[in-house]
Amino acid sequence: MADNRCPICGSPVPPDAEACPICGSPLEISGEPAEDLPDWLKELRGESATPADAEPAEEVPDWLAKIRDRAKQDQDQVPAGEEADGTADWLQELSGTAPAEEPADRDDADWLSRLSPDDSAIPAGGEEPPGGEAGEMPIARADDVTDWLKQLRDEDSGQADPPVGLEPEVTEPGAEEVQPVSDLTDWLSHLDGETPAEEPAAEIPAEEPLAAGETPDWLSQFQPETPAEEPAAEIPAEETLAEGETPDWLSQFQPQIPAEEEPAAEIPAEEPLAAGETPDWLSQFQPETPAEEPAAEIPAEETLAAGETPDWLSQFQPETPAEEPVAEIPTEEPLAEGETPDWLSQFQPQIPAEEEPAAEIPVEEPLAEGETSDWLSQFQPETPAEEPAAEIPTEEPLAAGETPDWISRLESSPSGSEAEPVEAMEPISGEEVPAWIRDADETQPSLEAEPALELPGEGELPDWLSFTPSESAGEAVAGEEGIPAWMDAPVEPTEDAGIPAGTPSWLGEFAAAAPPLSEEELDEEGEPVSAFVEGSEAWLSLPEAGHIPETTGMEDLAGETSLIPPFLSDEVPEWLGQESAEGSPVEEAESLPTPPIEEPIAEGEPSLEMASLPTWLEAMRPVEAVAPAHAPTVQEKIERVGPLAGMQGVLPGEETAVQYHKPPTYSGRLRISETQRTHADVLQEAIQNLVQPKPIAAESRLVPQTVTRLLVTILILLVMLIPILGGTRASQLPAATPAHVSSLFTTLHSPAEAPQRILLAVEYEAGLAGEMQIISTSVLEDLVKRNAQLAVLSTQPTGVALAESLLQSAGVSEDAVARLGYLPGSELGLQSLTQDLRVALPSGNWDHPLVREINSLDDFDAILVISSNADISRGWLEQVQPAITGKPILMITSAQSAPILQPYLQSRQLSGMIGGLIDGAAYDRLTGRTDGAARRAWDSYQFGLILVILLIILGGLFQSLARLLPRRKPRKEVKA
Amino acid sequence: MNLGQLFGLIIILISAGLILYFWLLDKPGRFLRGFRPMPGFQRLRRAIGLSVEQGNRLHISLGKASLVNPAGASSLAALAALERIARMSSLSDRPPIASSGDGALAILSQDAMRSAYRLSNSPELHDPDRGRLAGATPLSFLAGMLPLVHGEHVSAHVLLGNFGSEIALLAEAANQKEQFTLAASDSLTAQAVLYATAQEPLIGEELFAVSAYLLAGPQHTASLRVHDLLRLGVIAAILILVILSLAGVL
Amino acid sequence: MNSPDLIWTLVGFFLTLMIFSYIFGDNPLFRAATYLFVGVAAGYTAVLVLDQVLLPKLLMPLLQGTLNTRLLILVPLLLSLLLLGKLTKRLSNLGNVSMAYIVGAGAAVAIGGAVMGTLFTQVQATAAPFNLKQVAAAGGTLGTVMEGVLVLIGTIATLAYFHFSVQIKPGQSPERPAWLKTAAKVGEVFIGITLGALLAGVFASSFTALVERLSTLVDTILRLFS
Amino acid sequence: MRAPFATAVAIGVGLVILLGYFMPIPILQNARSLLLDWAVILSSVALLVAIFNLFFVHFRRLAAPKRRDYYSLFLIIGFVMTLVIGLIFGSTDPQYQRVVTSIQMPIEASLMAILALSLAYASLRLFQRRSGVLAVIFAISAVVFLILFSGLLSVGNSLPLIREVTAFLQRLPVAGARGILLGIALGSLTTGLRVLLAADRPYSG
Repeated sequence: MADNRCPICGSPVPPDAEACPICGSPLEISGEPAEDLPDWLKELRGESATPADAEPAEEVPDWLAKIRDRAKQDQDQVPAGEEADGTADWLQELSGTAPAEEPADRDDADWLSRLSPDDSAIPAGGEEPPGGEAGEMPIARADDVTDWLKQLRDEDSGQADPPVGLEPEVTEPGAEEVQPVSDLTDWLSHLDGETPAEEPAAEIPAEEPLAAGETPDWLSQFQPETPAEEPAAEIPAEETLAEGETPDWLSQFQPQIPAEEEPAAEIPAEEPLAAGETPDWLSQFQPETPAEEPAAEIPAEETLAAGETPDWLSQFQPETPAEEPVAEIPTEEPLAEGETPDWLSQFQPQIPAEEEPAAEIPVEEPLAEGETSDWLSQFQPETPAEEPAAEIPTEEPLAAGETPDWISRLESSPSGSEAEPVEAMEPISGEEVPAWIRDADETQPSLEAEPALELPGEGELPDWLSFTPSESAGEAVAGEEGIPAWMDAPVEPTEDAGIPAGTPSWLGEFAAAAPPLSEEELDEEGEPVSAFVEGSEAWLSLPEAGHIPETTGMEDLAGETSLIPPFLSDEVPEWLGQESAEGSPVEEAESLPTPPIEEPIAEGEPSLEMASLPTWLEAMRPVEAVAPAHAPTVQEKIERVGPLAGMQGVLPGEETAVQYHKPPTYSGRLRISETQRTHADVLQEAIQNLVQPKPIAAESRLVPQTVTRLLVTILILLVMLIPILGGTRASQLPAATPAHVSSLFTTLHSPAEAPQRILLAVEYEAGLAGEMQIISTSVLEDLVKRNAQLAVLSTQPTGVALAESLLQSAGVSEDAVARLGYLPGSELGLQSLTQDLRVALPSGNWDHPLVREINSLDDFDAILVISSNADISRGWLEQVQPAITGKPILMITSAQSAPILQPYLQSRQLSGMIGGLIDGAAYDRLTGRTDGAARRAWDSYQFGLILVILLIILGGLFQSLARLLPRRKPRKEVKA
Repeated sequence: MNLGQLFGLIIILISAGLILYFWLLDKPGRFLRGFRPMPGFQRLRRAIGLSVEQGNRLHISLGKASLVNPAGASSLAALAALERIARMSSLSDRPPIASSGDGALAILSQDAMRSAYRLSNSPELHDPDRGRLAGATPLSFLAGMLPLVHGEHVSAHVLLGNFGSEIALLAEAANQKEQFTLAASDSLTAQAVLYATAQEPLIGEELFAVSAYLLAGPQHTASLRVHDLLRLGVIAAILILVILSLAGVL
Repeated sequence: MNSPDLIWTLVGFFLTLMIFSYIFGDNPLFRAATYLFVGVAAGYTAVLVLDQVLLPKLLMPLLQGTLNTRLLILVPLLLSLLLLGKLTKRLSNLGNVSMAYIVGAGAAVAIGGAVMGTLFTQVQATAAPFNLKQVAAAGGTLGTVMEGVLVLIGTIATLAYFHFSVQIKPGQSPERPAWLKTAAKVGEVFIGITLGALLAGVFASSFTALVERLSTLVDTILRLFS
Repeated sequence: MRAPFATAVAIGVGLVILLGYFMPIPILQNARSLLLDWAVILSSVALLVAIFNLFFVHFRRLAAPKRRDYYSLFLIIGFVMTLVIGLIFGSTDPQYQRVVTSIQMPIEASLMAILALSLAYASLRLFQRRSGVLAVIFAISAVVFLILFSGLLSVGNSLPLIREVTAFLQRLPVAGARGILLGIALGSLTTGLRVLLAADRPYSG
């Protein structure tokens, strides 16, 4: 992947782009796109895995997965964009999310699993189908996913739909393509503070999961170190995580919250701020942002809340003495006890003293973005000096939104004017991915090959730790210049070098830290997922921490984590959250102490509302109200921000000091306009009935299933074997002959014009050959008796062979039957049968005297179809019957398709029928057979059916009784 | 051309036009339009998510209907759903398996999954062996699917398409293993047995709504809406015919 | 009976037992039998396709057909060759055209079948009982008409049951029009009746198969020991 | 968009066949039957391809270094033997057809027999999974029709009333079946149209 540049303009190009996003010049893809990105990470993995069975194919996913994940979710979003069903859908999802519907051990996996559908759907808000379509285009229609330019051109090719220019697409394709970035961000964010901040604005909808996906990543970095994981690998992944994860953040908190009263007090203030403050810190930007900006901003701010929580969290870690987590774990989490020693021991060898900080590094990095943005947003008024820094997070989106303008100028697609701002993000995203990685490669070729090896944790780590604020500042500058660097082709290696060099080092840290883990899990494939799952869990739990001080305090913290995450992550509006709160006994069953549930939700609410609103507004906004206007404002700022800017905050500099000074108090109240509120209400009402969880009664296990099953089986077998063994003739055959049976008989044997030349179609499968032979043998015998001439064909592969055994059992003589063979194409074959008999049956024995002068279906006197399959029978009646004039079609069919053929009996399309054993028995009786095949089978058949009737009735009674009885344990309610 | 053919052609042209309109030109009205909630899909999405999280497989069975016969429509509908589901679960460590009882269908299932992977930026993960012909005859098709229940880490079965009554064996086996089953078939017999055995049976034409309910794309939503309009049309036609017959006009 | 018959009978006998072992859950015997079955079925189908479809429809015309037929047959021949590309991962894209052909044809067949095969016939059949003249001519009674009414209601209600679209209006939960809702309720009843009847049919069929199997087993045993 | 040529082929073939259905123009009719004939050939080839693919899959499974599936051996043996013998003797050879009557038939019939047992057990637990009008009607109807199929009523069938009732009951499912069939036909129509409108291109790989 080292050289993923446009040959023409030399600008970086998304790994799997087919044309240069900048100059639009086509490139041929070099190597497998996806391969490129991961392969250096692959090394890391390979490092963490025992080289022995590192299966790239399997490991790559584990981090690439996130990228794919996003891609997938985008595609989800797109259709989700389709009007209400989209909405309904994600809400349905939410409804799934809100209540705790999973058994305790499952629940995290459960809500996680919901994540993907959810965020896929969240954008659904109210985008029009065209929006959806346009969004779909790059994915579903265009040749290349990331190549949005080509996609624009494609629109002429008819695939595209006119309204591409419409507002919805504006968000859509943008969202689509930004994804890769966001995924990169997942772990990149450890280096680059902005990225998460800019994502949200960029792709409003998808940012939520992104945040989810992101933080976990670094949290999960800790996980692998705890050997406790490996055994868990076999157990359903998330279970391990549920426990394995909690101690992690707990250990980060418990210690320092008592320790640092101040920050603790501070944090909560910050959290709601993100949500609550939005309007007025937005208002600070009003001058430079266009009218509709708020819509775009709110989510942006929102994610700050989300994305940044971990950051300020990470704040503590430096402050907490290195030992604390370790010290805490045993007391906190039983499960952790086992691991703590190993956990430590994992480190001791490699990083004598630094292991704690080492662990933090990824954590500290993201801090920057959350920090600056946040406290700035608070202090804007007092400290104008910070202004520039303040803009960083908020401008980013604009930057993103804006860049397209110049790109689009190059491309200048007709309808695209509004579309560009966001669509253009793809190129950005596209570039970003390869761009900085390439930088890494250039600056340190070693990286691409074997980062973890080249820069072993020990070697790298110290520098990292030794960062002084000044250094980190320097890095930040580098980062800021970094942006233009990768935006316009040439890249300053030295500057960006810091990042990639850094990343692998700490990644390698953990990689190195966890040899056993990967070995076992990777080949079991359990690991990748687990890292993912536990990560998100971790992240979700983190924001909770934010509320701690505001709510009761330490002890709540534990419980909240187990409860809130889904809601936060899924942005369940408060009214939903309430429900879920009640509906979540299972989650309470989680190992942790359970707190008052409403608290957290109340907390969660503002931010939640926030996020659901913008999508709404998106839908409601007039089309022209899209963002090109605010592009310029960003243009000048863009220089300042870059992947590195986040480094600024990495180490607690004076800013952090400032920030921790006074805990301002913010109202958690959401400031939204009346229209917004009404929209929310509409939405709420609209989906109310979609959010009802559908409990499924746990199947009562009074007796183990297998036993019941066996009993039933043996009972049936006994009942049916007795008559067979005893040869009894206890029950009497049906007294009366059904009309359709007698009409079949008369049609075949009416003395007047008994059909002589009969086309016999043997259409049954071997499975029902038993039944069909039993009920059709008698009929054939009768035909043989009066020397009818048979021409046999079958559209069933096995039919030809089965016909033989049937003819044998009926004693049909060789010269009385002509074999026309196999008719391919089932119903189609039947059609061709009506057109040209001989062409349709090329392999038929047409020289046989019986069929020599037969050229069309009309030359037969009657058609007798022996079929077990209703579709084939219908084929004969719908395709063939109309084509033959006045010749009867008769059917011998299995009981299971008899009911379906009733209508054709009524409409006289079918002249007569024997349906199932009962009719067969009737025919036997009609033809005076006292001991035909049907008669022999009759007893056990009847006994068996009677037994089934009893079973159904008993089962019904038993169940209705069970329902009437009050359910003893609520846990019996298993929810899917 | 006789009257029937004329009517047929008109119906087809109208439906085609409607689909195109809803697909490409329709703007959302003042009211949100949606589809009635079907809990089955909610649970399906969750089952997919779970299988991804747990690294379990998803088994999608496309039925046994040959494409070139009237029942083939069910196979086409199943294919559309397959691509969508494969996309939704493409990042699972154990990607989904598609089984079919017809040759062309098996090949198409491979294609559908390939495009699903392509769309999720991971073409290298596509393994054509995951789109299999389970068996060449109806019952061998079933026999070929049964091992999926008892091995291969399958956690959910999505049975879409044309089946025979034998499919109940699979659904019942999945129940024993407490694996999720969502089943929809165009065959009445299969619907009957699946209603008795599958966890989430879809009835009748709900099979053709699956792709739209899984948000496979605006064209699917569009065609489902047209489907609804046509249904109203058919009801109207029946009533008119009845009235005309009663009036003795026909 | 002669020895080949005996052998085949025994084969059938043991295969039956192996399948019946599924009563006790999945087990090696059952698996072996099913795998064998899948293989045999596939092999037989392959032979049948080669022997009765491709040979007469593809090869014979090519070898012995007139120039015209030979030229015509080249198209499916080419498409078939492309289709073979699907056997390899690299060439599989070649086959896309052939698959497109099949899909296109299938779609057309489905449409044609649906419109001409089902829509028209079923709609007409529903209205038929109300054509009093014909009913009378066919010896129908008032009962026939009453039944027609019932079927009419059932058909319409069943159709209504499936209606998917709903409108979501502010202040209301998404709902279908009232008449559709009531119709859907009625439709549920008719659907229940139909599916129940079909289930009963399946029971009848499969129990007949069970009886046949059991009696075959018994017969074989008796034959062996007598 | 992907596979433009394939899409063109699909639409073209589809339209010709469709028009052949509805337009009594001889050329169209002939073209239609020709195209359909080719379609049958092609789907047969596709079946062959899929069958060989199936064979290779199991061959690989058998050869797989880890988690090798020994049952695949049975499949391979069954397949190869049936294929070879069939190619030698031809599909119509009576001895060869013993393969079907003596191997496939017993197995398939046994599977159906097992189905009977599974269904019986499932019906015992029917109400554990289902509730509501549909489920109740379903169960009742199943019982009623089982009674019909079991011939219990036919004892009194000599009474005209019972005969009437029985006949009526047997025609009752028609209503629901017709509704479902109509709905499925509509679904097939829209699904087919999606393909002909290139809105759905399963072949695009």
